[in-house]
Amino acid sequence: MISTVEHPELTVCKLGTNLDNLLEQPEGQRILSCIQCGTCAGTCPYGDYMEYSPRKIIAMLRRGMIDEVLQSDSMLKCVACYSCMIKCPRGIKLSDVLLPLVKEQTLIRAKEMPAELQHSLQNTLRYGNPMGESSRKRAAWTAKSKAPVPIMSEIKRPVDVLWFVECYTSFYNRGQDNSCAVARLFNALGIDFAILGNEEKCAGDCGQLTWESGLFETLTDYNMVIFKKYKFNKIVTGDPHAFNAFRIRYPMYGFDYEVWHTTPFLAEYVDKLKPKLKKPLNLTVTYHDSCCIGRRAGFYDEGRTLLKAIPGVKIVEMVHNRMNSICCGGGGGGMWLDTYFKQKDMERLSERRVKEAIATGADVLAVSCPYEIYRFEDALKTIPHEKPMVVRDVVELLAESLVEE
Amino acid sequence: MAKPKIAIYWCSSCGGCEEAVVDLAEDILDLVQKIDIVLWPVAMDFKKKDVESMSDKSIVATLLNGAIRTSEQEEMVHMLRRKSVYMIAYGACSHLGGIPSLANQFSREQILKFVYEDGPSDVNPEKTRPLPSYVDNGRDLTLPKFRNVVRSLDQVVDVDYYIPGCPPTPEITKNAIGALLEGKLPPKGTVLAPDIALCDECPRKESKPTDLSFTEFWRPHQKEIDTEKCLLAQGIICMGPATRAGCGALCTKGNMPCSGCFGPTSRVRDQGAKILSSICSNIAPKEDEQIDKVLAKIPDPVGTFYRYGLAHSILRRKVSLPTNGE
Amino acid sequence: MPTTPIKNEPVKIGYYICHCGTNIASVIDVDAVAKYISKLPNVVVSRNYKYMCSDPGQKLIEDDIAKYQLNRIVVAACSPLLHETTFRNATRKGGLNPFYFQMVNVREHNAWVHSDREQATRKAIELSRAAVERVSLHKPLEIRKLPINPNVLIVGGGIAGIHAALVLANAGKHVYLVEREPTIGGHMAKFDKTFPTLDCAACVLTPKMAAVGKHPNITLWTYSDVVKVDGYVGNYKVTVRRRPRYVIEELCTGCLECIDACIYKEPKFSDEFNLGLGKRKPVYIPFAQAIPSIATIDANTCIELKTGKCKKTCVDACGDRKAIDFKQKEELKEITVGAVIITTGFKTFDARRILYYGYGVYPNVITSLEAERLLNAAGPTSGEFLTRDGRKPKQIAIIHCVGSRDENTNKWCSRVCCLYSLKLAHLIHERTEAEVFNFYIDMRTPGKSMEEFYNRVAEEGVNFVRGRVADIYPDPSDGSTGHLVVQAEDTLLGKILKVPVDMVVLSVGLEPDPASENIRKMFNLSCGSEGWFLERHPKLAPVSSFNEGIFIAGCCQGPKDIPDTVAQAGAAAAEAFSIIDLGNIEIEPNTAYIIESECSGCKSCIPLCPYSAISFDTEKHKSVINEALCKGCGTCVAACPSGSIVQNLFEDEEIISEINGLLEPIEVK
Amino acid sequence: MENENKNKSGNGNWSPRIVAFFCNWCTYTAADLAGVSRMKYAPNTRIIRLMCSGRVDPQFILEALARGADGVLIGGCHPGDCHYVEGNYKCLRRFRMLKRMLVDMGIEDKRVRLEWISAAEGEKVKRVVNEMVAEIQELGPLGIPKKFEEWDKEIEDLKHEIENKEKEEVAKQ
Repeated sequence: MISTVEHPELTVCKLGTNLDNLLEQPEGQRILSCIQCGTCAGTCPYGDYMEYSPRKIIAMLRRGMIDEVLQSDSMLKCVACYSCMIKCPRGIKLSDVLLPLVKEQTLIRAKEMPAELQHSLQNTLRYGNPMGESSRKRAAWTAKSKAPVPIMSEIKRPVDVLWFVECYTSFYNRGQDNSCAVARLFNALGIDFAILGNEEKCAGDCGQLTWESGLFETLTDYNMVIFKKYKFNKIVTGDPHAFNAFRIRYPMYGFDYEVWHTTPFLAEYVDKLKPKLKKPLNLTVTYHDSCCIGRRAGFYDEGRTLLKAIPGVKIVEMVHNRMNSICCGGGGGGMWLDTYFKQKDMERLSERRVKEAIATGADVLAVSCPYEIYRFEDALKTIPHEKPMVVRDVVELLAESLVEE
Repeated sequence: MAKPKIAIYWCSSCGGCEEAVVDLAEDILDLVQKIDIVLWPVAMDFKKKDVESMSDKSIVATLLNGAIRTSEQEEMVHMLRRKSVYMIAYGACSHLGGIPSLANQFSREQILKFVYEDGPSDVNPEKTRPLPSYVDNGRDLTLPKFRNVVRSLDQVVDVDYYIPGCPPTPEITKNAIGALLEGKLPPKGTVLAPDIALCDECPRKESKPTDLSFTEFWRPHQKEIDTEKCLLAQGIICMGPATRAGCGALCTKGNMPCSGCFGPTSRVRDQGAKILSSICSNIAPKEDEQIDKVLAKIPDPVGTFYRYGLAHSILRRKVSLPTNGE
Repeated sequence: MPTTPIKNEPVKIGYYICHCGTNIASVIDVDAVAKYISKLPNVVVSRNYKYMCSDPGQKLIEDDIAKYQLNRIVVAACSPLLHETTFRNATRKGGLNPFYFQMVNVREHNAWVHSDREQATRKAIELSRAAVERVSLHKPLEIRKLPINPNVLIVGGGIAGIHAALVLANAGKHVYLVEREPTIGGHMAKFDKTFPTLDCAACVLTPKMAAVGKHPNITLWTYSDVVKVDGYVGNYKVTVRRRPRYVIEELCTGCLECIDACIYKEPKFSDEFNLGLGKRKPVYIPFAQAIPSIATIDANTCIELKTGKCKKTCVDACGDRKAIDFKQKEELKEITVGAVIITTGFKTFDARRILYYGYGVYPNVITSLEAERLLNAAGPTSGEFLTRDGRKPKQIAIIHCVGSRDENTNKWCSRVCCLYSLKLAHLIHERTEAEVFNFYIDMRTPGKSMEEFYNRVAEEGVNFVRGRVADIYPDPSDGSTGHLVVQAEDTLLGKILKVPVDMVVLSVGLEPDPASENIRKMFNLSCGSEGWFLERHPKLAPVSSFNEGIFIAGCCQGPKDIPDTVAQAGAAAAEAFSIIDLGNIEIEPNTAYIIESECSGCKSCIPLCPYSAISFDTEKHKSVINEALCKGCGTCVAACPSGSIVQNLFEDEEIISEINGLLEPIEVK
Repeated sequence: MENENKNKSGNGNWSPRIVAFFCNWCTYTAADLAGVSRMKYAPNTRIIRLMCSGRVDPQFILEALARGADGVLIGGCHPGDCHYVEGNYKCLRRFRMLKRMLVDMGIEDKRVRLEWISAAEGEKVKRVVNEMVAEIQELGPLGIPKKFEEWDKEIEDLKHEIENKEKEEVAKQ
């Protein structure tokens, strides 16, 4: 249902698309039909801070005045939240095609790249993860896992599910909580899975959203070779950004596997999972729709379905939810632009979001993306709130409620 | 006055048509009184050269049965054409290609291979095939050329009349010869049988409902057939509606469906296409899948709808087949 | 009168290819085509001419027929759907049977869709050659005349149906007007005032409704549905289901006493007419001026009808009039009509479909139609425009294009929203003195006096913001006061606006009503991909459908305002009139017939006819086609296994000669 | 446009010839609409107007192929929308069987196509025609008339021989 193979229209554009030839392609022709309604600018979480709003960029692109746009840093403020794209009444693929291309050109022309971002991109190129951790320690987290985590290169047999773990969930503590939870859930459900272990490298979604095409292609080529080494039926990943990259951009490089994110994947098993969720949690939970799972892929109900399966969980909604959800600010390289945004005196989106979460009176802010754990936990430290609130991934809550036989 | 001369010749046929002439029974004696048979290889010892020596148009009519597949057959029909005033295609094979023309679904090589090598009763470890020419004891033996395509008579020579049927019934043969002798002939090219479909004379006709809609088909052996009721109404493919009358509905009277040997009426160009159109229009389902499910019970559409007429159908032969003998 | 053909007369064909100005000639080498065709057998004259459909063009055909004794005519020009009749008439005027004519479509199917001159010319030659081969086989035919029933059925009692009914009834024709709701009036009855004149909708509509109600030539059936349609132009047999309203129409005086007496002292149930903004009792009249002015008892809420255990105070109140009948059953009425006008109207866009506008989540986000009811003096608030919590709004946003011009919902411009949004802005501003913000993408105010109306509203001080609203959310800064923030880019300023308001009015677009889909199917109407009923020709036959005798008017055909709806309804009435007033109708002679001597009576054709035009003659043991019932589809012809059915104009040999003409090898220099 | 050019290149001068049978009410009108909308599509189809797709006699399809068409396209109203109620279903049922038979007779599946195109779908006419032209371009010519000629070559020799002999004899006399 989500494989690009079955939905060729999901492929965003042809390889080699750039700002110069964009208007000649089908995606570009959509841009020509822009009615300048301003929905994109109006919905953009950083629209207030942009010198050139997406609407204006389109207007200038059509008039051949894009160079002026590239001189400004407007596009560095795009967090690739897909909000403009999903609301665009003309169906223009802003976040998939136009904005990343503008961002790439902006970065090429920038006198100075924001240091934190540059560092992360360099790390990714060098070590295959943005934190610059040793690639040989990628699978080290499995030692922490109570449930067995088979590794492809060791088990030497085809599996049903190739679990693409990704970077945060491999190296960082809170991310490893997520991975351990997934491992327990997979085992409890009897899923035939394995991971790539140290062979895995970052899928590169952040690279593609800053349209660091060189970096992205290096990672794509690498991962494609690894995928071809093994036999499996589908790829499941807990990282919405990796999911996004596999769905949207990898097909341009010949990727044609069925791909799932853990949240919708586990939701398919909810009937099997529910009887095993025996420990009541007695929590009020508000669910944050991540951009890549929600808006970009349309999985709004799946996270909620899983939460509802946990005994004792009550769901409350934030003002902005589902397709109208506010981005945590981590996409499109935003994860490494906090300092930069702060210098520009911009509000942190994670803080804007956490305020809405606090207003619901929930105990838990549930997420389905490893970035969000960090962003929201961080934001909670700075936003005053009376009632305590914690950030948990949906899989962590599921695993907590899970009682193995 | 000399009696009119008649020739009877066979090409690719089963011999049924010869039998049909014999089936005229007493009438044949009557006939022999009126005519002179100058060539009838199956029954009488005439030689090719006897006919060759006759002058052109000296035969009133040649009744030719069988489809045309070999060069020898071609040679004979060309010669007989020349010697005859009327060339009459006698029986389904010369009329339409008949059963032999079902071979037009296969290439010459496929046929030879099956017949001489793969056939279940073949014992031919050397894979010997008939040779076009062979010298035996100094005698030069040749075989006629085996053509790629099976043809109806009119695809090889000009034909004046057609007597349909597999085989033609004595009645229809008698009437045709009668008309010939009396000189009461219709326009050239006419099929000498009623130009109306078989249902007209089928005793089951009245039992067919006016709201027939097919949900399932059966082959005759798959079902106990009601002896009174219209066969189509029982879900059995009957070619009667698309087939010329004149046989007296022999098959349907014998509790078997019409298989179409009399060929189409004069208004139809392709008997198979027409029965297909008629039957398929009247099946019940509307969705592709359900339609296909019903139609799947007609396992061999070409063999069913073109049993006697593939050579004479619009496409004549499987179009993807080679012509170079391969 | 067409001359009778002379037997065995040699075929003499006149061929004409039209330049259509430059429409055809710029792509197709018409000279080369005419030259090629002139060399074909039987072609006596082959010409090209600038405008074949003009009078001189037609005259050319007539003159050539006389001069060269032509007996077949082929014209290559536009689509036969446009000018076949024109040239048939020219053929007839020249003294030939009009069906000795064949038309070749070299404009719509050729010059307009191709740009390669060589290929287009080649195509024109092949198409023309096909026609030349075909026309030789044409036979003289008579146009059939069928008697026509003079009555008209109108489906849908909105302003379109009302107007069409009155036009026809005033002309002395009998009209059946069928409406599914308990009253006629449609959407217009719900409006407060109408743009640009600001006259009140009720003031202009209700007199017309009343006229319908008492017109001797109109049979008004409300609370009724069309359930079955049979027959053909001039003779449509229609079955109408009259749902029970449990009140005998002839006996009810509309006194309202039963409503007062209802066991429910207070209205309790959601009032459909007021879009749920008000309440009604189980026995009700939708609004004061409803036509017919007859009470209806709703079976879903009436205690007696649900349980049989009510005190039936209404029956007592009705007293001797005895109008209430709880045993009323649905009735099926069969009528015969010559023509039908479909005026089933539209549905407003369901604003819930745009999640980020918060309709259904925030009580003070309302639709424009709800705003109309709130503003209407006869509405649930007696015209007071207040927030749901009863406050007088100080700031209001009106959002244009909700469910219009949006790939995610409806792509089309709903045409009326800009103007009604202006009207609402004016009315709300006038009633509440609130500050009004109209958020629009483009201001579309075409039409007489419309731009002037826009100027007037602007001068009144309404704020116009050019920008599509991207988000509506509760004002986070002031707790739970119910204030909303409307966020949009003011694209003219290039600034993001966050406007706090008390209420938001969503100017919802118009969309095809899914409830009229079964009507569409029953009357066999086509619809576009959006679902609007398709007119026969967007310019030249805007109220005709593809079915003879069935017309469409009003918003079922596409969004339009009241003046256009009324104009279209009048046009549809006139078109219907022109058919029924003639007493008979001419039918294309493309019917099928069975050659008796050739039919074997196999009955294969009989179940295929959707019009039951084929029957089995049990004496002759053959099938026969009733020509009056045959509509000329040719399905039976294609299926006749012995080739014994012939379709006029589409005989097997004619079509096969056409195929042959298309495919013969061709050399073009 | 692209297609128009494509047809010229490749496979010599050959470009597919497609006979289309369009019903008067939906598909023929849709083709008119494509014209009115000035959509450009491949010039390889020749449309024959019938009143209903139910009129499409399988004989027409066979004749078209036998007389040199490389493909046949049938266009009718969408299911449920037939102007004559159910003519299109009848067409569909024949079509399903005919396709099977054609494949048995060596004619590739893609050469004969049935499409439901409503009067509003000018765009679909364009798409279907272009698709079909591209597909048949790929398959190459069907060329049945030429095949008939080839098939009959094998009997021509003998025929000529005999004719010549006759002529000689006549000359002798």
